[in-house]
Amino acid sequence: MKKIEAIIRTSRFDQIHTCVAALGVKFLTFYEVKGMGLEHARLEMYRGVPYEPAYIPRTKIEIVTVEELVEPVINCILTEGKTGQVGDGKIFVYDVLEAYRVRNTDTGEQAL
Amino acid sequence: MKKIEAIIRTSRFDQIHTCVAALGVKFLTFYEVKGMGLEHARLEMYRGVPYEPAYIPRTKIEIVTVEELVEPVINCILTEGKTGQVGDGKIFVYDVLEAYRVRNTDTGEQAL
Amino acid sequence: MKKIEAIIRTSRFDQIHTCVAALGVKFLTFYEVKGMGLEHARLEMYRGVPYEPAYIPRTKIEIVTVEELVEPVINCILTEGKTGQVGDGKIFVYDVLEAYRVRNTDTGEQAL
Amino acid sequence: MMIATTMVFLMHLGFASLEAGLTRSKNTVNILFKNTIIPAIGLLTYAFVGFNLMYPGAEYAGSFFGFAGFGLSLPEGWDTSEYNAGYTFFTDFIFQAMFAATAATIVSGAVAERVKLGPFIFFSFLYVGICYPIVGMWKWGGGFLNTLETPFYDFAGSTIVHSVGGWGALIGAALLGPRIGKYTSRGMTAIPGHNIPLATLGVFLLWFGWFGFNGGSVLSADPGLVSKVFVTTSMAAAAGAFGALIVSYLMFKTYDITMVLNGILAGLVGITAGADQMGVNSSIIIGLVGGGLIVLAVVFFDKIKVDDPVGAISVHLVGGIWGTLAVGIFGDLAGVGQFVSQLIGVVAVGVFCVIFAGVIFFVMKKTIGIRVDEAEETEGLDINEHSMRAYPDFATKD
Amino acid sequence: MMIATTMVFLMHLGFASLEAGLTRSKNTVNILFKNTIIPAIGLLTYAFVGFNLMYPGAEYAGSFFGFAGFGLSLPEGWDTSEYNAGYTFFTDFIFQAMFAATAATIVSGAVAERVKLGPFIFFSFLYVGICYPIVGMWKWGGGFLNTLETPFYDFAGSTIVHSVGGWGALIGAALLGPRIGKYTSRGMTAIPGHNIPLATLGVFLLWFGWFGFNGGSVLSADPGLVSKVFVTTSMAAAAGAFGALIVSYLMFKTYDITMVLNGILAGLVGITAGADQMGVNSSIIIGLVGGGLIVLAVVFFDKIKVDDPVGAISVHLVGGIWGTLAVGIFGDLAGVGQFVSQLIGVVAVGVFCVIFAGVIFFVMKKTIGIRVDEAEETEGLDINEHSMRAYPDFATKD
Amino acid sequence: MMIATTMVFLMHLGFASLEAGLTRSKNTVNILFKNTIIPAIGLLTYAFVGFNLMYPGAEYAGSFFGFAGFGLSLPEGWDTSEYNAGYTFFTDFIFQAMFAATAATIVSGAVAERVKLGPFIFFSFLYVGICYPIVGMWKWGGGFLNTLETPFYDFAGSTIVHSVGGWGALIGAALLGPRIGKYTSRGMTAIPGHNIPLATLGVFLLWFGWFGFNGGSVLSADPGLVSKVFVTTSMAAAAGAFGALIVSYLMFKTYDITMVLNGILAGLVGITAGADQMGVNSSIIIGLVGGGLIVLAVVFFDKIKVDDPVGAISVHLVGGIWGTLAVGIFGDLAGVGQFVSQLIGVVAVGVFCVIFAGVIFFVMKKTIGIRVDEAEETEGLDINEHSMRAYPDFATKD
Ligand SMILES: Nc1ncnc2c1ncn2[C@@H]1O[C@H](COP(=O)(O)OP(=O)(O)O)[C@@H](O)[C@H]1O
Ligand SMILES: Nc1ncnc2c1ncn2[C@@H]1O[C@H](COP(=O)(O)OP(=O)(O)O)[C@@H](O)[C@H]1O
Ligand SMILES: Nc1ncnc2c1ncn2[C@@H]1O[C@H](COP(=O)(O)OP(=O)(O)O)[C@@H](O)[C@H]1O
Repeated sequence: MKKIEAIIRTSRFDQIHTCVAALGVKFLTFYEVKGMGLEHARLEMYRGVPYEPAYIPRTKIEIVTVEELVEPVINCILTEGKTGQVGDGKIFVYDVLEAYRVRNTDTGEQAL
Repeated sequence: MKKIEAIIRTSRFDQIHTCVAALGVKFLTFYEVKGMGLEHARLEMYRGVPYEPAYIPRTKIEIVTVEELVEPVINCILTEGKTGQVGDGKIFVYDVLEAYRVRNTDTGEQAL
Repeated sequence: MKKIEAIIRTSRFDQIHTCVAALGVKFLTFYEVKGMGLEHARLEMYRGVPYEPAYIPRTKIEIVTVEELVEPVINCILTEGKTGQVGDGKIFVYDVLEAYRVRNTDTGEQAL
Repeated sequence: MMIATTMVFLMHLGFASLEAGLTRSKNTVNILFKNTIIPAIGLLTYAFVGFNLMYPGAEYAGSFFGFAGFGLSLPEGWDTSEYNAGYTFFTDFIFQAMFAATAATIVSGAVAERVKLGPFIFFSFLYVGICYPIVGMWKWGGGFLNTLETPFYDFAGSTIVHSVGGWGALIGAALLGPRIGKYTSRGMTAIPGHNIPLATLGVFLLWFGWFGFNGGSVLSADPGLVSKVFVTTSMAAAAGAFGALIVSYLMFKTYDITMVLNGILAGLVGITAGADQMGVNSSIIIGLVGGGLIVLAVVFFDKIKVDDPVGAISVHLVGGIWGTLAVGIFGDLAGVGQFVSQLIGVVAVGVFCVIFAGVIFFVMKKTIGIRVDEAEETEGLDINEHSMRAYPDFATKD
Repeated sequence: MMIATTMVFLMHLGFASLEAGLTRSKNTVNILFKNTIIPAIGLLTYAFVGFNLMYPGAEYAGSFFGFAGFGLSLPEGWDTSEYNAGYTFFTDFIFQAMFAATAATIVSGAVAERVKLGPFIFFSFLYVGICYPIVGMWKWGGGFLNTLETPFYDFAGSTIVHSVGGWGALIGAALLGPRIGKYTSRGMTAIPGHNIPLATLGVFLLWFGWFGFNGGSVLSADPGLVSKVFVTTSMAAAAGAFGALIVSYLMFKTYDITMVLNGILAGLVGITAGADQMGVNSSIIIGLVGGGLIVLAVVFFDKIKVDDPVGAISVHLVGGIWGTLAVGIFGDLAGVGQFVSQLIGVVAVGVFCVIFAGVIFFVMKKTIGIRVDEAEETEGLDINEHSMRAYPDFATKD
Repeated sequence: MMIATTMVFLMHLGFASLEAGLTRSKNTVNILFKNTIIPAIGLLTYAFVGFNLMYPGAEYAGSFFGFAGFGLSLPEGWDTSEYNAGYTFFTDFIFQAMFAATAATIVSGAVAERVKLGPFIFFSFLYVGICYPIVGMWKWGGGFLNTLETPFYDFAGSTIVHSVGGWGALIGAALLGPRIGKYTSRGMTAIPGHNIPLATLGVFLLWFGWFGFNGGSVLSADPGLVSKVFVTTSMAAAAGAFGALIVSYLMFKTYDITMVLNGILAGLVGITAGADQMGVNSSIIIGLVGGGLIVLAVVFFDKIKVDDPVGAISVHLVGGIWGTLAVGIFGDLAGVGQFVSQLIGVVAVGVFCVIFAGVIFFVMKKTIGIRVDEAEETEGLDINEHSMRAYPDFATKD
């Protein structure tokens, strides 16, 4: 079991979700995070003073999945998340020791 | 040291918190996340058009703890977080390499 | 590659960011989390009833970086994040198996 | 006086804003819904039965009850000032009708965040359509309070409007019980209102409307009296703000804006009974005392575990009683006889309203139920009763 | 009537609040901007051309078009009530000028969240400065609708103000197309408004303003008539709330506050044409039907995929037509001849406005474009057209 | 004029909304608190000392200072229109009293987000209770500005109300220093206001109130003059919106609604001095120039690092001076002599207010301190001075 964590453009979420769902990934968790990186936030302007918001809002997706699906999921994100512009985001993969489903105490790959 | 990450029903947070606190877990971090899974969000209705919110709001709890407490903590979540309905959530366990307490630079299990 | 996760005082974010940027860390992700720990939230008061907010708002920083930078980054956080008061936060270190840059499919340390 | 009518109309927006602002965002649509539909109920029932219950005509003078039939029938000369010195029949009707809903709007605040919508609307129909006009008739319709030896005096309704609402609020809040989590075994928790600017807006609009409420109640365009009433009204409101500020600062050591807002309302409610009888100084005293009293009342009702999210009982009931009695203590009518009459009025109205509201709420409680179930209350009434959220774009805390 | 003017002025705030409340927070600054600048446009163009287009003078009586020259020229006796029984030239002008912008404000709601700012402002100039006064002249300026055998009757503008706006809204919304994501292959999605308290505030302010709108349109201070108009206006609004509540509850099984709010407006728009001709009962019927109709209209326009975020077309066009025709069905003027005249008015205004708005929007669509590009729409107009956010401190959901 | 009073009252809500909207959500309760308590202070101090300082009576004509004693004493015939043609003593008093607090409300905006509550309230007492009425007496109380050879002219208070507030704002903001993070070594940052709809609401309410402010200042019910004032007021406001829009678009290449809102206010402040003296065209010019000027002023004050979160100095001081001088340039009084008198008035008031405000703020700064400490400012004044949050349910960005 691996955990795939991807920091993506919020605007690409729907496409990525559709792609991983097609692979049979039924579950995922996501939330808003703030990023600092190469991309610069677009300038906003208030009463004549331009300013750069301190960060870029991004979405982080977390998917825990079985080994076989790791590569296809990553490919989904790489393909569907890509615009080619600075700011497309990153993917990180971690090891997961154990998983449980709260509803019925399934464990391991059963629980995913 | 292990990190226990649980995605739970927001409504079960208090019960789970009480249970792990009784085990001597003094620290935990939590935040709102959005889930997609088997459970469906309840329909909302606006001006005659029913619609399903795009995700279900959930709470994610993170607890880093010593080996001995991993199982009791997981049991807390499994017991107190369970309603038996689709949507009860998942628990994942990860390895932690090192921990530091910022206040006094304690490290390792000392820091938890 | 390691992932450094730090739960810090929101008010120390700027100092820590400046410090790690000086080390050459170009990317980081952060978001608001809620903490429960030794520190107590300051009392608020509403219509004569004092109450303690249920949690303390904190910032969580995530930095994935190469081995060599792990220690300097941690030192930044320990130094700049410290006030000496209960509530300064924690740092946890995890292993990262793989990293990808979405924009150009770089992998490994290249992608950081 | 027609302009006064439109100003009184805005008070409903004031109530809606204040009550929505002082409660949680998960119940906001529910509160706005109630406060939008209640004025509509008020206008329609008042046309259908209320007006003729309240002003049944001279033959019922001195009595407790009279009814001149359903619907409105136009008297002779309705469209000229012959109807009454200075205003027409329709002016009279619409000015009164704008008031009518107030009795239910006040209750709405006290029962907020847990009352079932259907039963509450049913209650509003009865309270606004029947209870309020009967009480109003006692004084304004020439009923028994008006024919006491020293007639009971209530210029614009400290008792007849505000206490009526306040009693309903007290009974409703008491029979419903407190919101989940308000009084726990570990003590009392605060449940802060979600939008203080909205609450502030509400109080300013109420103050604005009060100029119409009190000014229009002169029931003539006598500029001397109207302007005096404006001054007494403003002074009492300003003093109410200070009264509440001082007492709340002494008690809580913090500058609590919600108390200042309640204090302003308490000053306004307090001056309402005698706005035309008071001088500048008495108005200030009435406001100061009213504002201070309200803070104590809020604390008191919390202590006896009557959970009133917006302070409606304190403001309208306590403030209304204070204002009514004050007519016997200060101003041109002051005197023991007057004080006793005032007391009679307060008690009579109290007994009637407590019984009226009590019976309705109690019967509903035992039959259809008046409180939403626990899950609904925890999740919020908006999503459960209205399938809708007040602020769907904003992220909320837990 | 001067006070009525100030109340009508507040309607612009009402529109701004309602439209901002019923749309998403990412487009709020844009909507507020439009609704702030439109009244300014209205006042200036009305002074420059509108007033003299609308009231060209007696020599154009019975015609379709007349123009008395640019700018305002003061008639004899402008500053005394000699100008006209009961009010001065400037009173007349400013009261009318406050109305003028309404035609564009209504359109603003229907085209919200996707229209380009520049073209919309250009449209507003033409529609408010030229289209509205020409139509107004047909009736109020003594034009052909006023000289029909049975003169067309439109007391305060169900057709001349509201339908004019409504037709523009229909054409604008249709030519723009729906917002991204509203009608997808998988069916219709809801795009909920972001701030229901703000929308509620807007409707209360509109109702308040309507007292000025209808009351002031009596164009005299006759208290009998003004007070009657206040009553009919209030009753129709209250009944509109119930009409919409009942129909929407039957159809959707939920208490939809946005429908109740729209229903109130529908009642108000509906009574506008005949506010001085109706009795209490007819007003209630007009309101009830209007309120119910609006719910059906909202569903209907959704079905034909005309995306109107705030329900402006349903309220102002459907409500306006209903109100205009109702003058031929209820009240003192009811009769076949009147009904036919009303129909003529509705159709004539409709044809003219559809052509006028259609040509402008169509030409702009083919040249400069009227719709923002997809990325801009998705990200929000605020950040793209105004480099600003309405609520920069609040975290928003995705 | 009594209705005008109630409209002026709503201006305080306008100020509260505007100032709260243009600042950060962590300081909202604090701003609302100030703007709620200030009108209360205004009403009470004006009754106690202000009115008799401002209108000490004929024996002080031509002088700098006069005082008719504490409290209000009723003159003969106070309750009839014998007191003065067209209005009663109490009407006069309450209309004036509603103004009084404005001087402090303006300051409140400029010192927002960093001033200590206690010292600011103390300042308000003195400024509203003493400084404002003394200046007012110079002109309206028959003082020396009124007895100049060509009397200084200030119809409704461009100088006497708005500049007084503006000077206080300038001194307060300058002595406090800028908010943390506004002007850093890396340049200037914007600190966006948290609620643009609230700010918009505020400006519409101010405009609404201005009809009362300027209309009521006719001090008679002459409909010709009042209606003219309504027209000039509206035209100046509309033109102010365009003036600001044009200049800000040219300078910043974006449609900045906050500038348009400020421009409207600038137009209103500008026309205030000569609302009864101007024609339609001059009003438009005054508004246009005022609106444009304000944008330059905002940029200028930012450049000299006087941090004014809401633009109060630009609007009220710069706009007030412009409007006062404009009386010497346009309209019925235009002429060199008048211009010089206007200049004298501007300078005299400026010198007095700068000294008055300067001394109070300076002494407080050196003793009790006028600024909250750094941690408090960063965390927000709401939680520190009021232990409360304005929007406890909403998640906020960092
Ligand atoms: N090493 C890292 N650790 C944590 N977050 C990172 C890291 N690298 C990138 N991110 C996150 O990914 C986002 C995308 O970075 P971006 O500047 O777009 O990079 P690129 O254009 O190279 O893909 C950043 O805003 C940040 O939130
Ligand atoms: N493999 C996974 N990776 C990431 N998040 C998951 C995963 N499985 C479940 N979740 C999270 O847990 C939540 C609970 O899932 P749910 O549909 O309730 O499952 P079940 O009913 O089987 O317990 C989901 O909404 C999602 O946020
Ligand atoms: N073992 C842990 N697992 C998860 N979160 C933790 C853990 N320890 C601390 N935290 C987080 O760090 C925050 C800081 O804790 P705090 O009470 O300030 O500790 P200290 O004063 O010892 O540094 C907590 O609020 C919590 O969010």
